Amino acid sequence: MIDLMGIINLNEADEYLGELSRSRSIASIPFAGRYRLIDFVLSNMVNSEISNVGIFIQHKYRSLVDHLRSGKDWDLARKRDGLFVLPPAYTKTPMQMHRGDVENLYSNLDYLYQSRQKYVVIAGANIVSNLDYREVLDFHKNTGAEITALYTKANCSTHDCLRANTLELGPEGQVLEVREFRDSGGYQNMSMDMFIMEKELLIDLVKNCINNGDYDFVKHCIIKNVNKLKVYGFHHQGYVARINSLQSYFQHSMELLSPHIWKELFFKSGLIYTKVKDEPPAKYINETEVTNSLIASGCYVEGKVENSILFRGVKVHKGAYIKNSVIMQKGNIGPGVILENVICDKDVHITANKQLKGEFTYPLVIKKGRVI
Amino acid sequence: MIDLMGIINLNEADEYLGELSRSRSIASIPFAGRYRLIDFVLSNMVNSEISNVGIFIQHKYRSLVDHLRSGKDWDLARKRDGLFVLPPAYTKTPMQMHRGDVENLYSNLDYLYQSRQKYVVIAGANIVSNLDYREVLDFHKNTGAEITALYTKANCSTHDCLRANTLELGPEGQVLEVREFRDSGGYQNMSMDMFIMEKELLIDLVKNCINNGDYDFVKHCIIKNVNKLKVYGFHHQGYVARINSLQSYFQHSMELLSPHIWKELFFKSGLIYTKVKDEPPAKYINETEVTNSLIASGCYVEGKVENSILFRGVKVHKGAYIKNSVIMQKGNIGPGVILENVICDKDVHITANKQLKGEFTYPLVIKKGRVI
Amino acid sequence: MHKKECVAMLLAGGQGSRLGILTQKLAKPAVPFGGKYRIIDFPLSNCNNSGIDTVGVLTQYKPFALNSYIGLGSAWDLDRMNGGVFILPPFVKEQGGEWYKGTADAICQNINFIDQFNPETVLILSGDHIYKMDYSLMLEFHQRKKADATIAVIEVPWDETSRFGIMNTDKEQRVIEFEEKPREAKSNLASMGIYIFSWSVLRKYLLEDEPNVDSSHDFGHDIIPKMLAEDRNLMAYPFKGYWKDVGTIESYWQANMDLLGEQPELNLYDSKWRIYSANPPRPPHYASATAKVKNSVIGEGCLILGEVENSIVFRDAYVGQGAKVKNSIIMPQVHIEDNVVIDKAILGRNTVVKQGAVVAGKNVMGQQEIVVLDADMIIPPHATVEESISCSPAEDDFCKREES
Amino acid sequence: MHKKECVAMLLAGGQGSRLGILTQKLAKPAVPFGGKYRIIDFPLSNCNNSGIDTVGVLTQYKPFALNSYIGLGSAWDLDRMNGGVFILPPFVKEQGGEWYKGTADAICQNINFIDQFNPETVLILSGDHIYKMDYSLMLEFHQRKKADATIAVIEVPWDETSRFGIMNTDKEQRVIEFEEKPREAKSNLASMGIYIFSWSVLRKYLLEDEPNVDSSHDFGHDIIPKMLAEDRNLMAYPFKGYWKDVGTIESYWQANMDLLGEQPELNLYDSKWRIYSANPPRPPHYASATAKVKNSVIGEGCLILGEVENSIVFRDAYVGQGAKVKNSIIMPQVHIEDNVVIDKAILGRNTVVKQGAVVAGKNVMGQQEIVVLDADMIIPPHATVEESISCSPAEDDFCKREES
Repeated sequence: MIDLMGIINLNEADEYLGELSRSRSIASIPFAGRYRLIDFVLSNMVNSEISNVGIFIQHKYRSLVDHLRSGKDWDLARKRDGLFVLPPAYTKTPMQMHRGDVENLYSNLDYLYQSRQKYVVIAGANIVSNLDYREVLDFHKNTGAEITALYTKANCSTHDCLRANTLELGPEGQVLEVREFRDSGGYQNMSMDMFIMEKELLIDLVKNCINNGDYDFVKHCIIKNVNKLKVYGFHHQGYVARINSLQSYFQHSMELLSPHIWKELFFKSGLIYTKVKDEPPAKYINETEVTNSLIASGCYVEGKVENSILFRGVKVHKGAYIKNSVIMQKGNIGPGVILENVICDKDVHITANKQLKGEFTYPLVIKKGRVI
Repeated sequence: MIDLMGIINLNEADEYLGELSRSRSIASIPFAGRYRLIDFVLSNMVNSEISNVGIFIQHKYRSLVDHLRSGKDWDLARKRDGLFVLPPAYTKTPMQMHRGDVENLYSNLDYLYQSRQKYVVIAGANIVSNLDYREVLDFHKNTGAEITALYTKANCSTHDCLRANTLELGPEGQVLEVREFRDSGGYQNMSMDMFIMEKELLIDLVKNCINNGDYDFVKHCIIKNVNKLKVYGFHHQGYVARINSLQSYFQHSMELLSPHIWKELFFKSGLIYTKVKDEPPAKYINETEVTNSLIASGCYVEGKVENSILFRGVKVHKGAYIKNSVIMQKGNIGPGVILENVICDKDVHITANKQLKGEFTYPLVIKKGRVI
Repeated sequence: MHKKECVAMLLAGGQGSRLGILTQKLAKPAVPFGGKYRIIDFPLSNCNNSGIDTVGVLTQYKPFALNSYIGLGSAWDLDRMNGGVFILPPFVKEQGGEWYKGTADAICQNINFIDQFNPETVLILSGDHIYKMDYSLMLEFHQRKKADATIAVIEVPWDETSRFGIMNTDKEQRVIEFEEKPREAKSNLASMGIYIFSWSVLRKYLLEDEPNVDSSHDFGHDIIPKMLAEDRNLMAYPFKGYWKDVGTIESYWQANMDLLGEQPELNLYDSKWRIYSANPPRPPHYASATAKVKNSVIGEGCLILGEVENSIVFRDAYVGQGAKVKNSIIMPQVHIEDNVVIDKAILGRNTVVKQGAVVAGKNVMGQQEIVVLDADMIIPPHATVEESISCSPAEDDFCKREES
Repeated sequence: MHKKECVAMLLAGGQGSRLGILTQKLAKPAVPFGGKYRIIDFPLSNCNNSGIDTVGVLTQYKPFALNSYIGLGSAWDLDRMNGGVFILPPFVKEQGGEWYKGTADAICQNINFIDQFNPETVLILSGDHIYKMDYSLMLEFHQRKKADATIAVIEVPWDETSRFGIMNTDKEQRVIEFEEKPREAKSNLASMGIYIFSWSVLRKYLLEDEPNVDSSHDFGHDIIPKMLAEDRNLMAYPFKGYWKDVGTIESYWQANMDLLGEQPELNLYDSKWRIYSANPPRPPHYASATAKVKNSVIGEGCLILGEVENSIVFRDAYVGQGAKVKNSIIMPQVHIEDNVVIDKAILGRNTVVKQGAVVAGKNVMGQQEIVVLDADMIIPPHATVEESISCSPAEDDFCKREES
């Protein structure tokens, strides 16, 4: 009975994820062998006892709606509270320009008014972590902050900080300044773009934004007000992956092959829920060789798999060799195929003896449903 | 364990239903105090033990998807079979012209291939009736027909036959000709645009249609082939309402005020399911006067209601007088208001002492959410 | 399984024998109420609305209708992955099984069930009362007061104190004395039979009480007095609002009638605190051109051709032309033919009153008595019924034959 | 409630005592199988896949894990509005309750349950076998043959006929004789313990059998012979395909091993006939750079650092570096530390094998015996275990303490 509701605000720019986000939003990109990116933030909310979650969707939401359905797989198919999918304001007039995510929040203020909870956590879907918002809410109450901004110490020499915001903090943890990351490397306080505040404040911020003709929630509703409000930073100490490009998608996928990160991400504060399939357990035969890999249920592996991730229902035929690759759901990798640094989207079929190779820093992506 | 699947093909022209279909498809127009039009055909299918239903949607489907959700309220939220919402083929390229419903069937042939059932019933959502498809399937098997077309004896002096097809039948019930209704009055064999056939035949018809560059399912896949195939007519003897215009919507709503039709439509072959709300029973006070009206649960009636239909959660204040009208969900009719021949869409609020009057043949429609 | 803050245990095994005919075939919590509901809808809806998602329902007397009514719990939003609603009948071990010996014994027999959720607190509820209550506020009170047990209390009129368990409290709302039905009460705070216990404390008391052959294994008689005697921190949580025991025919009838009028104390139309119930698929009810309905509650699927006044009518009832129904409770599927008169009666499910019959209680000492008719009866045309009838073998003239 | 064509009744109360340690704390149908499943998943999935949506599950022995496993039935698509899965433990009446006296008694005690669906036929299933079967074909056969009862039969090797109930049939597949474990069989058609009865006929036989004090109230011993004696129309429905009794440790182990290899007879990867089961949310398993996994089935959430060969590993197991697991069944949450050797063993849920320990059966007459370790054990470092161990009080050195 926590007095906190969740908002998942799907406003991430998806142009850097290439083929993976062509027909789906970032939120529904498959990740980690059986999940979609949104599963992480949504499960964190559910595991924090949040029972009222609104998902503000902007576009390309068919695969997301398919994935979430009634919310049953996250125990959010409820009569009171539950999961609310809140579509963009412009559905009725498709030709009108969409100016920013604040418009969508504004056009759904009714949902906020009708919710019973006093506090709200607002987050995107491109941050992968396992955290407990109850701790953040306690922190928020104890500091007396008006807004609590979650951040992580990120190694900004990698791709993670690109287009992110960084926080400058005072000695007590108050946020002095938020600025867009400038290419300066090293460890920095990277904003996770997750905020806790009272619902009333969120409503005020959104209304003011709209009145001022501003439309970007983080930039205009939060950053612009950092000096007017009491804003504190909450340091999330655990693993954080920010998926903001094809390179970061691939790099963070490969990080999951560390048992330390695997354990933290999937078990630490609670389990990660996703849409249930009824796949049998994975099967190995005598010729199978699998090393340093994640193998999901329903996989049937006859060949060799190394430093790779196989999603549910992948079949790897005899003599195939998969290295440093990600094979999404129902992939069918034919006999004698050799793949290296490849990402196969869902339902890809690579026929016998084909060889495909990308670079570790530039993985080759095979489109959903392709037969090669 | 019936070997029959259902297809609900939402291709009805909605331009004649005016305001009621502006932001929703015909399938999700509220009807009969608590239902949407699609509830009738969907419940008939479920009551006929059909467990696999595909809904082919063309456009404006947000309210329909909200209504159906997982299919749970029709017992169709299943892992094996269940309810499938199949979107139009053109979602990805919104600018491309949509040429007809056959395109949608064609782009979802996979769904048909994967279904286990041998027979298929295909129907629209604008026919309101209570019927048992098991009887039609038995008839289909007994006659050895390749296609069975359901029809009703309709009084074509009313609006019902407008833009409908009529059947000319041979002595054994075989269909000799199907033609578009010509304005000639009297009782005729009106097609209900519901057909039973083997799934294989449906697939062939759709493929041939596409190959010939034809795109209207009934006109091109069925009518064009009447002479090539063994087509029989099944006479459905019960009540049939065809909702093809605002006038017919209003007229058929008023017909429900006959207990005879009320009993047949809601109880005959099975109950009609709809999205569940948790409304309390209807409440009357001392001043209430209700005659010849349907009053749904959650209504709170203080005023006078005559020859009218009140949907769930309508409040009628003291001194209000509602005559020959349809008030949809959550309507709030203020004190002293007088309404006659009016259709209030959902969430309409008529403030104190307003008077609104349409003609019985030309009801006044108040837009969803309006405050007057 | 997640650790739970609070698990609710709903005692639904009571026979409710003072409800006579109404509970001959039904457990009391399954008795219909208010034109749509059953009594158990109130505590179950309160649980869901209070954010309590794990409820054990202890059944034993006539459990069948109750079990199939509760089903998956989805009516009350209690079909959950973690938690949900669990039916807990007495358990048959290899050596046999028997009914729960008392309210405390019922909980004690289900210690394993509760332990699996490892809860901080256990909320004990009964299926005997009509009320809306936010248990989460009581839980907060329990935690704030660091209580071992918290008992919900309500102020009752001083002249009725002798019918209740009365809590005498100090000014911090600590319970200092508990008197069962006192002749001369020192307070008018009556126990509502709603308890929150810290589970570790209750668990210990239950295990101590279990082997005690002198104990009646009852919370009010045994557990609470023992905790008081041992100076445990017992708090009284004051509840304000509508709360009605429906333990007798009279109080059941009155609680139904309380729903009528323009501003009933118990508001069922508040969308923030819905009372959930099963929703069988029925069309809106139809009131014909000859119908006259005043000050009544009418369920779905009814056909009303006659007059209905000051009455509660459940779903699928039929009231024929010229019939007059007054001050009555009409259960689902009752069929009242033309020109029947029903006055101050409770008609059981599926009963048929043939045309021209009169069902109305006699006046006894200036007060009209309530006539109760059992389910599945047939009252012949033009009969006059002045007294309650049940379908006992002796009176089976009026009962529908069982289908064989 | 809609009328149902067929209601299934699943006899899940069996103690399965020949499964020894595996069924000390679990009813047999709840025993894990095949790296993900429990035995009862097979008949329940067959029901759903055959279009049978109403299943009563009769429990009595150690029902708790089974009850909470079945829950709402949603794992098998059996959370339905009309029908669904119903747990039916023995019922406690006011005068007490006792266990079902036999398979037929179990059904007889639930006549009211079946009657409410008013079915044409009742399908009797047990929770003892691993198989995929389309009951709708058997039902069609039953209807086509206008049978009073239909018994599913399978051809067994002639030299094993003495272990089965053998059906002797005429050429129309009519049963003319039934012999329980015959010395010299006249046929090799063994009863699979799967019956379809026309409900009106079975109902009559059950009510006749119930008061008979000489009856063991068993389908095979009492009901079928009586129906044969009275010349009822009994048909044998021939089934072809994989069907394995898992009634002993050896057959249980073998049925698991049957899943290995490239073309196992029982195909769990057929998406047209899924075996449904609970799906706890676990990530894909991880095989490290040092892992070697051959000819095995590995569940979700496992961390494999060592070698696994010819084995079935359930979810959340850990196999440490240098450990070798061969020819074994590793239940959920088993923790195998570095350099452990496991050979031809069945390790119970949550058991820990400390580093360097060896668990492997002795060779007896040229055949290695199967070692079974109970759930929740701790095998100390470098220990050698050659015989099965259960957590009885006498052997609690190796058992985890119960948390109090």
